Amino acid sequence: MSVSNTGWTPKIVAFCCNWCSYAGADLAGSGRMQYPADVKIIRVPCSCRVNPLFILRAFERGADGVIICGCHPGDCHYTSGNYYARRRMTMLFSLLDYLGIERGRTRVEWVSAAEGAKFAKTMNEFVETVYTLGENRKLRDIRCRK
Amino acid sequence: MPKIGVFVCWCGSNIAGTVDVEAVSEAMKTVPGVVFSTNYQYMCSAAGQKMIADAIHEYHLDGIVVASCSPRMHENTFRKTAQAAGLNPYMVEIANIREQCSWIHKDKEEGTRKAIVLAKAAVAKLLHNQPLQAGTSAVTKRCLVIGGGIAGIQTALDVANAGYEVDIVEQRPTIGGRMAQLDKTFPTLDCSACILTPKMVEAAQNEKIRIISYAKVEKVEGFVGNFRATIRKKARFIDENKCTGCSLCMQKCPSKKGRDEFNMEMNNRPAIYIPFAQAIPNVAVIDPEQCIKLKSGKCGLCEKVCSAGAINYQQKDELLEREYGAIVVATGFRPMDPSPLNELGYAENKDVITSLELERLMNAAGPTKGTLLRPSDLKHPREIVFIQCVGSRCDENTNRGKPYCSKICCMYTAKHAMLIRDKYPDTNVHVFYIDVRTPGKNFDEFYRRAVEQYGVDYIKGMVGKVAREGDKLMVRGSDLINNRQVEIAADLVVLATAIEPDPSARSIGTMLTASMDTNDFFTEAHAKLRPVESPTAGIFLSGVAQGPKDVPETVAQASAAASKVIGLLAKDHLVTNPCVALSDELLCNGCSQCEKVCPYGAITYENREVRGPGVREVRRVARVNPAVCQGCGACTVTCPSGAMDLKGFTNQQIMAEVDAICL
Amino acid sequence: MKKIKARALSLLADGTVKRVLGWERGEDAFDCSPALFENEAEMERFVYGTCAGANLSKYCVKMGKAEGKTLVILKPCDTLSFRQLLHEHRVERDAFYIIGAGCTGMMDENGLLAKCAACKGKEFAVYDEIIDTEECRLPTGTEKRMEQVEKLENMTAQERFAFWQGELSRCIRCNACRNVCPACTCIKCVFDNPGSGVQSKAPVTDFEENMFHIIRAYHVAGRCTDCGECSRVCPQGIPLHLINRKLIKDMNELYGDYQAGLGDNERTPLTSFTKEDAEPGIIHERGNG
Amino acid sequence: MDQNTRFLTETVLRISGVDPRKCMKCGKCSGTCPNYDAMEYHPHQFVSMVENGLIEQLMNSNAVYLCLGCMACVERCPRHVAPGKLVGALAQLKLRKQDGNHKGGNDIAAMADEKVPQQLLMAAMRKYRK
Repeated sequence: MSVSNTGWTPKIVAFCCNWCSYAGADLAGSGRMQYPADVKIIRVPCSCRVNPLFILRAFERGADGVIICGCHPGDCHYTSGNYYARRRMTMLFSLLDYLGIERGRTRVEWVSAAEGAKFAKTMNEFVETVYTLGENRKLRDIRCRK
Repeated sequence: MPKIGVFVCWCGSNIAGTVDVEAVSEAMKTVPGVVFSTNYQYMCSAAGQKMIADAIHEYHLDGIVVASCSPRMHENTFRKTAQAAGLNPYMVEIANIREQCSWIHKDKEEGTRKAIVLAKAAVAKLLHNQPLQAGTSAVTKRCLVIGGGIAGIQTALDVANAGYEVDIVEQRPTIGGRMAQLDKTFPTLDCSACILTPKMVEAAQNEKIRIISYAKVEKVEGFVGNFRATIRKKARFIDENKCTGCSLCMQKCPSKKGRDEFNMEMNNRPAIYIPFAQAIPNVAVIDPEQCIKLKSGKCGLCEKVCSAGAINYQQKDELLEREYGAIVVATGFRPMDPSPLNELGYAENKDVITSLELERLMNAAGPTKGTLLRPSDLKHPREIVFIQCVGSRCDENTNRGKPYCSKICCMYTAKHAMLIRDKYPDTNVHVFYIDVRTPGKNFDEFYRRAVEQYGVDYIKGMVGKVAREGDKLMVRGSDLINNRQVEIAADLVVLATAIEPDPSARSIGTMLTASMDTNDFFTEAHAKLRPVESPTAGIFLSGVAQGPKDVPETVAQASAAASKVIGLLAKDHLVTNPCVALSDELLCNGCSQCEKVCPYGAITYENREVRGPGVREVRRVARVNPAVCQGCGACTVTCPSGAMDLKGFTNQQIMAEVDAICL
Repeated sequence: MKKIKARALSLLADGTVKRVLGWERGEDAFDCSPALFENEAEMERFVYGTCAGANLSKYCVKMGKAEGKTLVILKPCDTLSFRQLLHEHRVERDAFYIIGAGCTGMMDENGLLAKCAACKGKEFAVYDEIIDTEECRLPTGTEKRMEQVEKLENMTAQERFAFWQGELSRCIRCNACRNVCPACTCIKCVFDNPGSGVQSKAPVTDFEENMFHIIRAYHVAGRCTDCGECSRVCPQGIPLHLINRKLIKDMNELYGDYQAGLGDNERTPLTSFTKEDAEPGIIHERGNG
Repeated sequence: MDQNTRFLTETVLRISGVDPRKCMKCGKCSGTCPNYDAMEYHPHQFVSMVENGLIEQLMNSNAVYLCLGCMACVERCPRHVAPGKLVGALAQLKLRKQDGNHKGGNDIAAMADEKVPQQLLMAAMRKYRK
């Protein structure tokens, strides 16, 4: 776990599709590959189930980073779900960036059921990035902090 | 508020080692809604399950959270437990505190903290769960087998013998596959054709089996029990029902420059041909690239000599639409092309050949009628060098081949060496090897026989260079045991090339949404416990499509796949996943956005009278067909009004999880 | 434009239409509000001129349920909204008689409207007849449509954040933007639905109005025709259209040019895909902030 | 493995970037080597001996200098081990160890006159300053 001097640790929500990335996360577990406990996984059937509302809600409630993991493009269990997710997330992230919110807090990564090592690596990297960015303030109070 | 029970599993020391299970179950007692919380050594054991059932009865639980291993492991187990105890199986949530907690964290305090958060998230979700009822869907009692090699044939025979219809779709003009090209089979050395062709005939004669050769599967829609496939049957320019396989046309055909694919292109064949004498169907096919009539309109000799009147130059590709309950992938393999390994000189030297080419050279029906003659000058080779592991076992950072062991090469090389020494005792045979891998019944005995009885010279080392000098091939390699470099003036060099999945596999995998590994082999649902099923329901794996294997293993796997297919087709109905999309007609705008993203065409629109508080009007609203919906949730995000939701993963459930994790 | 009024009167008179959806004169020359006229007497108040900035498409969703045909007067950019509603099955073509009204750019007391300064063109996407003059076919826009978006993109993240903080902090959640938006036609908005998890009538936390505008922009993404009504009606003068335009710009750049309300394809960039689409990481690679 | 050997081994592995554990002992390198017979130790032995701490033995052998640097073993190694790099690294290490040969930048400059070709100067720098 990354702990700053102030004792702050990032809260990270990872949405993982049931068929590839969740299984990839399980594989990382069976391989005893370490990644920070800051990451908590929410299982969804497909990356296309991730509503931007969920992501905003997470930030609103104090998440410092949100990552969406799905099957590799072309490998979606539902054929095309991740293609839609790819466009949706690109647009959402772009919009957040446009509003001045740090890019590093959001990420999409394709992790197959066989990529336990990639899952662990991705999570380590992401936590590192979010850790450098520090606590999420912008997404919680865009108005008053002047 | 619903009454919830929490059950924390130790999984021996797997969880309890890094998570204070007692602390977790204590902490859960303070969570609103939780009326009972405990921990136990193995929740999945009979005693553990009884503990759950007892608690459900005693505390009148409305739902349970099991904090244990991944839901991919035991979600079903605990759902059944709950159901047996009178609870709706969908009132069960799993907190994954093993794979996603205890196994990845070393610090016990940290692991415990995380486990509590995960368990709380599961409770938060469960508070929004609704009991769900699974529906059913009918099963089409027919099986599609893609690939007509020994794997496909065996699966088809077994399924057909159980009384179900089977279609074999084979891309080549005949079934038989790679095994038909082999000369002898290890370790018994019986002739491959002698054991394969009776099976081919059996398949052709089985009235439940339909062989669709020279065809490919173009499109597959639907889901387990209800697949619909579009099959393109390529034009053979022959009426299959009329052709008698007399092969007169082959003799008369003036265009004889087609490369004989069956003989690994080592000789020519006519433009109209039957791949080999025992082909099934025993029907000719015209190669449109070679046929003079099809290319220039002149000739037409075959039409004149065909007494059956089977030739039809106007024949077009034909599209078949068929419905299936199960699909078996038996797409097989091909040898890797060793040309890029230029130190071995495969591209430049005719006398450097692959093992499959040697099979044809040794086969009585091959280009040399079974006499071993080297391709360049048709002389008897006196010195033969075999090189093993060509393109196998390579590091992925090199561009030298496959990372895996191709598994069959050690044995077939021993077979080749033995057969040559047996038939031509005056020929010296050397085998360069890294390791000799012979796990299998009577396999090592076989290899030892090649060495001890037939005097095959096994050299522990690899070949660095093959260079032509006059009519010899100078093979330089290392002899690690004797710590020297050796040079052999060989007449023939045989490369035991790696095998790779048939190039059609990738597109078939994509079409079936069946997952594949980085080498394009199909992935099994579980490496140990479900080795013949794809993770995609209704898709089964047979033969080398799943990974390198020899004939006996292929047949075993083919029969195993067949038994899984039979198990599926024997059911009249399948229980469908109740976690499907549902549209709230009071919120639905009827805007048709969700329909656009549904991969299954499960959403339709209808004008319906909508009744609600203060509402009574006819509106265009979306309707989800629960038998077709697979529950991906694409529609739920597209819907701007939030009318579309996904049962089992509702907006509220997921948001409750988000809140529990973030707070 | 007397011709339009005359034509409307005659269509009312011969029974082709039962009512007219247009604009009425208010207190001063700039006050020109959407209004419904059902007879000749009511038509006295009808007006069409350079202050008829309001897009009448949204009213069609409700009017489409009334008995008999409704005459609706649509400016070129308004027809895009109407056609988008057709794509979404929110209006039925047969329920409307559409007069395409020529437009030379609309203004209010502050001069040319922001949406007209970046005029999208003078083509009508759907109509039964067009009444215009030569002058109406000349382009009015002087500003490039994406100019301001680009300016924002070129700022640093901190500057952008400060800019939007300044703008969005003025939001009073009056819902005018939502209520006027011809793409926001949900029977029940997620913000009014207790089950949606984001219900909020007024922002309680600072984040909420931010979230309101992000979600609103996201919900209309691909369906927004960039009609500019959101900014026009905002009592606080927040340039909300710049949020939607950013999405339009991104979709055009990443997924090919697309204009909501044009063509017959009912798929928007977010309900379609190609296998070669850019990865979301592209957001990290683009832009200077 | 004593401390010195461990230090030498680690240095050689760091310089060469070779991971000897990736070797599957196939002998492709030695089968490929054009100067095999001249060398006391052969390419595959370099890999194995470094792994087993027999590094001093290698450094005391002429084999290090007899490698032609043809890179055939590097190119053809199926496991991405690249024994040639190991031989090169050993040669470099040998040069570094010869403390008596060490000369500072100024020493080399002092030895040079204007007729010394640039290339020779570079080579001297490379050789003596390590």
